[in-house]
Formats: sequence, C-alpha cells, structure tokens
Amino acid sequence: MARVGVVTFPGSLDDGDAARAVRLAGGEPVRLWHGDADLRGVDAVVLPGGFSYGDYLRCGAIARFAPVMEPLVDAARGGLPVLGICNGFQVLCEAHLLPGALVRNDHRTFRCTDQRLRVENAGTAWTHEYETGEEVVVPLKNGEGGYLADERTLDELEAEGRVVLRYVVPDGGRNPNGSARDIAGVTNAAGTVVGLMPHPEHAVEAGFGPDPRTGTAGTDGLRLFSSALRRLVA
Amino acid sequence: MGRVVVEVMPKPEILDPQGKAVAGALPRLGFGGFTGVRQGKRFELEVDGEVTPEVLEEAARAAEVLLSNPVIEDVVRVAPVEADAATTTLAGGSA
Amino acid sequence: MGRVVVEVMPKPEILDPQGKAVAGALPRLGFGGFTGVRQGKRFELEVDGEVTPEVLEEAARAAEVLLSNPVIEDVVRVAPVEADAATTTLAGGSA
Amino acid sequence: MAQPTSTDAPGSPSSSRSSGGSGTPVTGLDTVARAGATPDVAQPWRELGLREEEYGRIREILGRRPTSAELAMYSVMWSEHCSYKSSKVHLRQFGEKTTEAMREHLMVGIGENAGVVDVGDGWAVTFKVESHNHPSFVEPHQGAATGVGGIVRDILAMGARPVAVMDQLRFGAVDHPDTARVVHGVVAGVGGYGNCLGLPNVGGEVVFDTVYQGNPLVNALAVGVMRHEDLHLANATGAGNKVVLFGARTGGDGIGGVSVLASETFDATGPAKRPSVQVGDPFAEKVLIECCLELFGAGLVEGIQDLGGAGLSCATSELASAGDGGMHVELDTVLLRDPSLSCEEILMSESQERMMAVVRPEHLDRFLEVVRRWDVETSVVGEVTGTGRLVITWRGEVVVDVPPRTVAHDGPVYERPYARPSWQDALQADTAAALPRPTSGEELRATLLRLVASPNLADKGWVTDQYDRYVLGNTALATPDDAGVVRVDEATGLGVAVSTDANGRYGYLDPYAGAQLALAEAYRNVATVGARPLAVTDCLNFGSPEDPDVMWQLQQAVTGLADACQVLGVPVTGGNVSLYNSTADVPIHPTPVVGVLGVLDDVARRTPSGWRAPGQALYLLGA
Ligand SMILES: Nc1ncnc2c1ncn2[C@@H]1O[C@H](COP(=O)(O)OP(=O)(O)O)[C@@H](O)[C@H]1O
Repeated sequence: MARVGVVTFPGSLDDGDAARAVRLAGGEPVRLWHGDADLRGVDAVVLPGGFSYGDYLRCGAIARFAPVMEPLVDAARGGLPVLGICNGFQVLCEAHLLPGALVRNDHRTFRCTDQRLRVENAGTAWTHEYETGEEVVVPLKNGEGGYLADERTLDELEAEGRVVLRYVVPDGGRNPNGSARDIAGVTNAAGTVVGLMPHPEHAVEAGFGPDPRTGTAGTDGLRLFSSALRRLVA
Repeated sequence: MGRVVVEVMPKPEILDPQGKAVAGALPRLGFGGFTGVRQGKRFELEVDGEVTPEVLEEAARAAEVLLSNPVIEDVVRVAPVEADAATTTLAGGSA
Repeated sequence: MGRVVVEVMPKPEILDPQGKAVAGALPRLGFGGFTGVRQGKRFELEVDGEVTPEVLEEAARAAEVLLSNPVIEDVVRVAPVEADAATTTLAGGSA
Repeated sequence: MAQPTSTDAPGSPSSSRSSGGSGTPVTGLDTVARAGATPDVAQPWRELGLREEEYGRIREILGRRPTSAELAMYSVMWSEHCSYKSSKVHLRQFGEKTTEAMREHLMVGIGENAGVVDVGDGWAVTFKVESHNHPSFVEPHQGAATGVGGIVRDILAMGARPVAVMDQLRFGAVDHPDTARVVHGVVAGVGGYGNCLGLPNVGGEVVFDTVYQGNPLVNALAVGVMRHEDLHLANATGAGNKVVLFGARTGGDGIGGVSVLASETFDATGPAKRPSVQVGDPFAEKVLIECCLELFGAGLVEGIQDLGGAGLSCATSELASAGDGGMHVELDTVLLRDPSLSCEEILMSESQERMMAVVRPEHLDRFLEVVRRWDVETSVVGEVTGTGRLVITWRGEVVVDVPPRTVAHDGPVYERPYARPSWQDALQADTAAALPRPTSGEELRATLLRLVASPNLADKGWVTDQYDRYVLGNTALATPDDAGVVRVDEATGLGVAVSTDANGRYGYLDPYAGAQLALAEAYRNVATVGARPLAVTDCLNFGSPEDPDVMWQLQQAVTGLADACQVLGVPVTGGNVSLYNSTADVPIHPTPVVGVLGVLDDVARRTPSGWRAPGQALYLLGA
C-alpha cells in the first residue's frame, strides 16, 4: 500500500482530514512532524490546510523554514509527488516549489463556500483520474486565496498547461478571491508538485462534504488522492 | 504627485501575536540578534499636488480616524515620503 | 536597547485590496484629498545593544529572507528607529 | 519586549505600584505582615467595585485588613461576573428541579467549567454557552475573538477535544451609524479566531434590534468530545503536587476588565472604567489545545484549569478551593510579557491563551518535555499544600494568605428585591390585534416585501460564509439547517446535534414564557434533525440586577426555563449569566439564550431542512 505523508505544522488544521482522505482513497497515511527533518520513507506528501504559525506574517512564510521542509524540497525536486492544499499551497509558493504567491482575497473577507472548479490538466500525478474539462464541486475556505504572479509567469503557466484547476465563474461574475485568470491550482513542470486553494479532503465522504443541493455527490475530491495512489502502486 | 506615509503600531502594552510569531522564527533562520519584534502597518497616501502642511494635517487626522484603531494602536509617524526615500537609500546600501 | 525599522510594501503592479478599501473609505469620511492608498507592513526589531551597521545589515537580510516575499513585495526601508523618531516629532506636531 | 505598562485605569490597584522599575524590592509592597500592622490604611475597595459591607466581610474573614493583592483578588472574584452574587439564589432552581430521571445521562452538572453528558458507547460530550458582551462593544473584533477563545478553553479544561463552535449575536439597528463597526468587527473576530483554531462553526443567531444598540450581545458556544475515562475535573489535590502555568506570557491585558467593566453599569462616555483590551492569539490557543490533549492523553496532569476572567486570581483560588488542601504560589516565577507589572496586576491580568495544571512531581519532567515539543512556554509557579490556605509570595514576602473557598466559592449572595414591573400589564395588553392589517392584494404584497427585506429574516449567508464549517471533516449539518450536527465516532456514526435560540421580544413580553419558548425552539430544532435531546446550556443576558424590574425578569426567566426543563426531562448542565446589559439605564430585552444538545446514533440518518426533491408531500404537525 502506498504510504502518503501528511505534515503537521503548528497551526495545521486539516491534517487529520487529509490523512482520512488518504485512507479513504486506499492509501496509508503517515503523520510527519514539522520539527523532524525526516520524510520516513513515504511515497508522496500532502501539505495540509490551516494557519501554520497563525499565518501572521504571510501565509506559509514561516512554515516554509520548518526542518521537515529541507528533505521535502529536495525530494520534490527529485520527483516525489507533493500536494499542497490551501495553506500547503501557500507553503509551496513561499518555498519556490511553485511559482506565484497567494494574497488577501480581493473582498478582504474569509469565505467558506462550495466551489465549482474545472479540471484544466488531468495529466498531473494528482489529477489523472479526472477528465480534462470536467467540473467538480469542492469546499473553498480561505482569507488569502488570491493567486498572483507576473504576466510572463502566468502566460508561461498557461502555455505549458500548468494551470491544473480553475474557478468556474458564472457569466458576468467574479472568481471567489480575485485570483489571476481564475486560477485555483497549479503544478510544477514535471506535474508532480500540485498546489490548490480548494479543499478536496473535505469532499471525500458523502454527507460531510458539499451540500447535495449544489448538485454533487459530495465526494468529488477523492480522486485527487486516489490519482496519486494508483500511480504510485502501478 | 506627492506621497505621505502614515505608520501605525500596536500599543506597547497590547499583545502582538504577529510580532511574536516573527520573533520566534528569526532565531531558527539564524538571525539571533533580535530580542523582540512588533508588527504594524505602513500606509502610503497619494495626493495630486505637493505635500503641503495642510496635506500632512489631513493625513494625520485620517490616521486617527480611519487608519488606526486608538483602542489598540498608536500612530507613530506621519511624514512626506521624500524624507523617507533618503533613509531608504542610506540603509539600502547595506541590503 | 536599539530598534530597527523594516518596511515592506506591495509591489506597485500587485493588487492591494486593503489599500483600495481604505482609498474608498477616505472620501466618505470627508478626506477628499487623497488619490490612492497602498498598505504595507512596518516591523520594529529590537536589539540589546546599539544599532550598528552590522545590525542594520542583519535586519536587511532578515527583510529579504523572511519579512518580505519578493514575488509580491518590496523592502522599502531599513533604518534605525532614531531617524524615525525625529520625523515623528516633526509630523506629530501637525497631528 | 520590555515596555512600561500604561495601565492607569482606576480598576488597577496602584497603592503599591513600584515607582522605580523592577528588580529592587518595592518600597511600598503591601505584605500580609504589614497589613496586620497597619489596620487603618485607606483602601480603594470602592473603586474596585466592592461595597462597604463586602469590604467589611473580607476584613472579618481575614481577621485583619486585606493586602492590596488580596483586595484585588477578592474584588475580582466577588464581582457579579465571577461570583453570580445576584443570580445565585435563582439559579439554584436548575439543580433543585433536576430529577433523578433527568440525571440519567448527566456525568457532570452545574458548577464545573462545563457540563458533561454521556452520549453512549463510552463517549461523553461537554458543551457550554458564554457571553463576551461588553468587551465586544469596546473592541468588537478582539472582544468577540477572545470570547470564542475563552469558551473553548473551558471545554478543553474538562479533558475534551473541542469539536465545534456556535455564536449568538444581537446588534442594534441595521442602519445605525455605529452598527457596521460592531457587526463587521464581531463577525470577523468570531470567524478569525474559530477558523484559525480549526473548529467548525455549525450554527448561531443574528438579530438586529435597537435595544442592543449600545449593548450588543456576543455569546459563544463550544462543544467538546471525550472518552468517559478522559474526564478531568479542575482541582488541586495531593500535597506536593506541582502547580504549573503554561501558554502565553502574562501581560497587562484587561486588568480590571472583569471586576470593573463587567460588574458596573456600562457607560461608554465615562472616561474611567475602560479596561485595556485583550488581544487574542488563536494560533497560541490552537497549539495549547493540542498540547493539553497530549498531556491529558499521556496521563501527565491531575487537572487543568483555564485562565479567563480574573486570570490567576480565579485559577489559583478555584483550583485550591475545589481541592482538598491548600496551595502555595510564588508569583515571581510567572513568565511576564511586561516585567513592570505589580503583583496585584499579575493576579488580575486577563492575558489570554493560558492554562494552569496540577502535576505530580514524578510526571513533571515528561510534562515539560511535551510542552517543549509544542513550543509552549511554561513555568512551575507553586505547589499543592496541606495547609488549607492559598498563600502567594512575591519578592520573598507573603502578599496573599487566604482560605481559598472564601475567594472562589463562598462569595456574597444577594437576595435582590424584585417586582413585576408596573408597565408589564400595559405592554401585554398592547397586542398585535391593534396593528393595521393589509386589506388589499397591493398592501399584502408590500407587507410581504417588507418582511422579506427585514434583516432579521434575511439570509445569514453574509455571516456564515465567513466561518469554516468543514474543518475536522465531521460536520453533517451546519448553516442553513435548524441545528448543527457533528459526528463523534467515525466508526459508528454516533453524533450530536446542537441548536441555540432566544427571542428577546418574547422575553420582554413575558420572561417566564419567553425563556420556555427559547427552550422549546432549540429543543424542536434538535428533534427535527433526528436527534434525541439530552441536555441544556444557557446564557442569561439581562440588564442591571439592581433594578427590581430586571431582577423580576431574571427570576421569571430562570423559573420558566427550569420548569420547562422538568416538563421536557432535560437538565441544565451549565451556562453563564451576563448582567448590567443596559445603556443609560435602559436595559436590553431579557435575552436568555438557550442551547439544547441531542444525540444521533448515526449522523448519516440526520434530516436536513428544505425541499429535497420534487413530488414530496408536506405535512404540518403539532397544534
Ligand atoms: N451568528 C451565526 N453563526 C453561525 N451560524 C449562524 C449565525 N446566525 C445564523 N446562523 C445559521 O444560519 C442559518 C439560518 O439562520 P436563521 O435565519 O436565524 O434561521 P432560523 O430562523 O431557522 O433560526 C441557521 O443554520 C443558523 O444556525
């Protein structure tokens, strides 16, 4: 069984949920502690959501320097699949494993909502069980989820198919946090490191995820975890 | 076009969780020399013309009324940005 | 005991929702003179002794490594707090 | 950072304040020895909110005048907020009217940090609602944030993992110029703190009414879950056991806030009684939660008490009072954020995110290892003794030597006069029958539109969207459903439902029936999602107890609630009383917020509200 590490930083909140998602997807979650520079031989890593170090300076800015990040950054550069969810995405950007940065939502409030997303790249380690163009509904909850990068970087990301997920925005509407080009998630060039603001780990069990009234079974997030697992086992 | 800088800091007796978090991180990154950190806000206000004493006066009032929360914060500085630029260059050399 | 001030502003081309909100609120409160607002951060770092050039150097490095994110922010100022105090008094008179 | 404190609120005792910084012995230190030798020193008991006879009683208990540190402790612990001196005689009904049958699921009742209910399969649930009204008017964001922080620590102190929060909010008129400040600050504060703690917000209330203009209500409820064997009561037993203070450092926060602010009529214009505000650090609290749960889990603590209102005064005296011996505390060992604090200020400080634990000496090393792992600052501040007295030293001198029960549990109790208000009959006679009715389709349409547009009936999504309801992955129902439902046991689906309700206008019309209606509504909300109601918590928000009209409202509401609980067979397990909610002598409407907790064997079978599918039939049940 593939072993997937889930890192706990001080202030991590969705670490237990990420571990549950790994388990429900058929993997073995392995808890990793921020203070240990040791990946315990895992096959992939999830950096979970939360407010590491209170997110006081900038989201993810302090967690990026945690001891566990040293082996993680090296391993990620070497091809280890890494998924950063929300705060985990912010940590990956601060650690320069992914381009860009996440800033305060343009409406300046925290927003928790069932969010419709479009899968733009179903070729990454974490999305290959989806279809390109498929729409899914997954909870989104953040105060600083606006994805920004300079125009050149954004053009590059699009040209290389490195935009993994986009917010589905109704005609005339705006995306939920002011993200450039409605970007909800991006990947590195190898398609192994993926970061996204929405929370797939909160859409893995019917009845505990998005409201069925939004037209979803509530389990659209599960395939992110099973994608990685299947590829690792195969 | 002129600019006024307004700076606001948490009152000394008030807990500053942000500064505390930064203070905790610095030594771990090898910056051992700092014994405390406080984090506040810096606003740059733009005006069409020059920064006259009247503009500074208005900025100071805006600082009290809107830019700071007098219950927990102090306005520590209201000044034209020029004065600032000089300092930046000065210190910038060491960066 | 000395203090160093480090100031960080969002890059000019980066959206600053907080500054925008302040800019929107000012005219409603009768402050009509400002054409734009940006909001950044001000850190005060405390050291045990004096603020030597080495201390400033260390603060400038901390500013680059931790206190700012170069993708979205610029460090606009690293300076001893003394320089500041003078400005405060100056402007304080108008407050 | 070392900064001189600027606290000069009259609430802080200044008689012995050092003038020359720290380090050297304070010249004016008011020791127990000195208090014995100088009986005639004038003391600021009145400024601290004590009445003359209360001050007299303290002298009688001690057989001498109190030291300034003792005076600080007694004044804060005997304040309305901490001692329930006006409401106690009525609250007794909750216990007296609880029958043996109602106790069936009750593991811990009124009197502890929070009540505990057996929900089956070895699981227990604790829950409680508390107010943070006055601080939330002064500084809405921080006031509301620290309100959430405080109730969560109460739950944690029982040995439970906090699993959900709710918030009950009352604001002034939606179009009043000050309302925006309060509303947005409070909602951001509740959300900011709860979201950062990682606790799903599963419900609450938002009501606008002019009676709350100068006195908004911010109540917060927390729910916690534990195995039966993890239940801990906070008491200091076993002579030789260590008393450990851990969490945030102690600063000059909210000194005098409880004794002065919360016990006297609130007057926004008065210069005097404004406390320094407490700022919350939710990150510190999140770490503290994980740290405490690890300590409980490893069996390294005998008991843990949270520090909230009245800070160390409360924690030391309550732990000692609930224990079997005494306690000796060396105040110099308290880690300070501000080294210039006097001993009185250290005892009064309401710095947030602190806990006090009683630890066996043989467990101390492992205890310290755990707190270090979580980067939580800790100091051993004293130990449990067999003397039966709470003794506190400062700079080597005894500054407090008191029987702890007299501070924490045997405070003054008042039988305040109460009488049915002269205006009550006229109010009740002025019924809705006198109101004009729409007579045409046009008027009916206008009425309907007015209702739909009313802020109290409108969608609350603008509030609830700012709260995380998904974190922890166990939320089976939250907004917009009638009750919040969270799963307790992933293996079986066992879970709990909680709903809170209150209608101040019903309370004003008839406080007895109003309290019953609040209970009935919360009870129905819990029942309609499919849960069996088991227990009740309440937060009684009222005006000044010195007003016989208000006292009558309180007496009626408590009686109504206790009677209704008996009829429904659910016990009150705990709660909170918030008095002096008035502006310029005009009290708020009686607002007894009532929370009901129910159990579901499998949350997968919960019933959500709303139309689910076309073709379903509608039934109207009940009278
Ligand atoms: N302050 C609040 N915090 C969290 N949830 C809230 C708050 N106010 C209202 N809600 C939730 O929003 C939903 C709708 O509230 P409301 O319109 O008052 O419903 P009802 O009239 O059925 O009580 C409910 O699920 C309620 O729990």
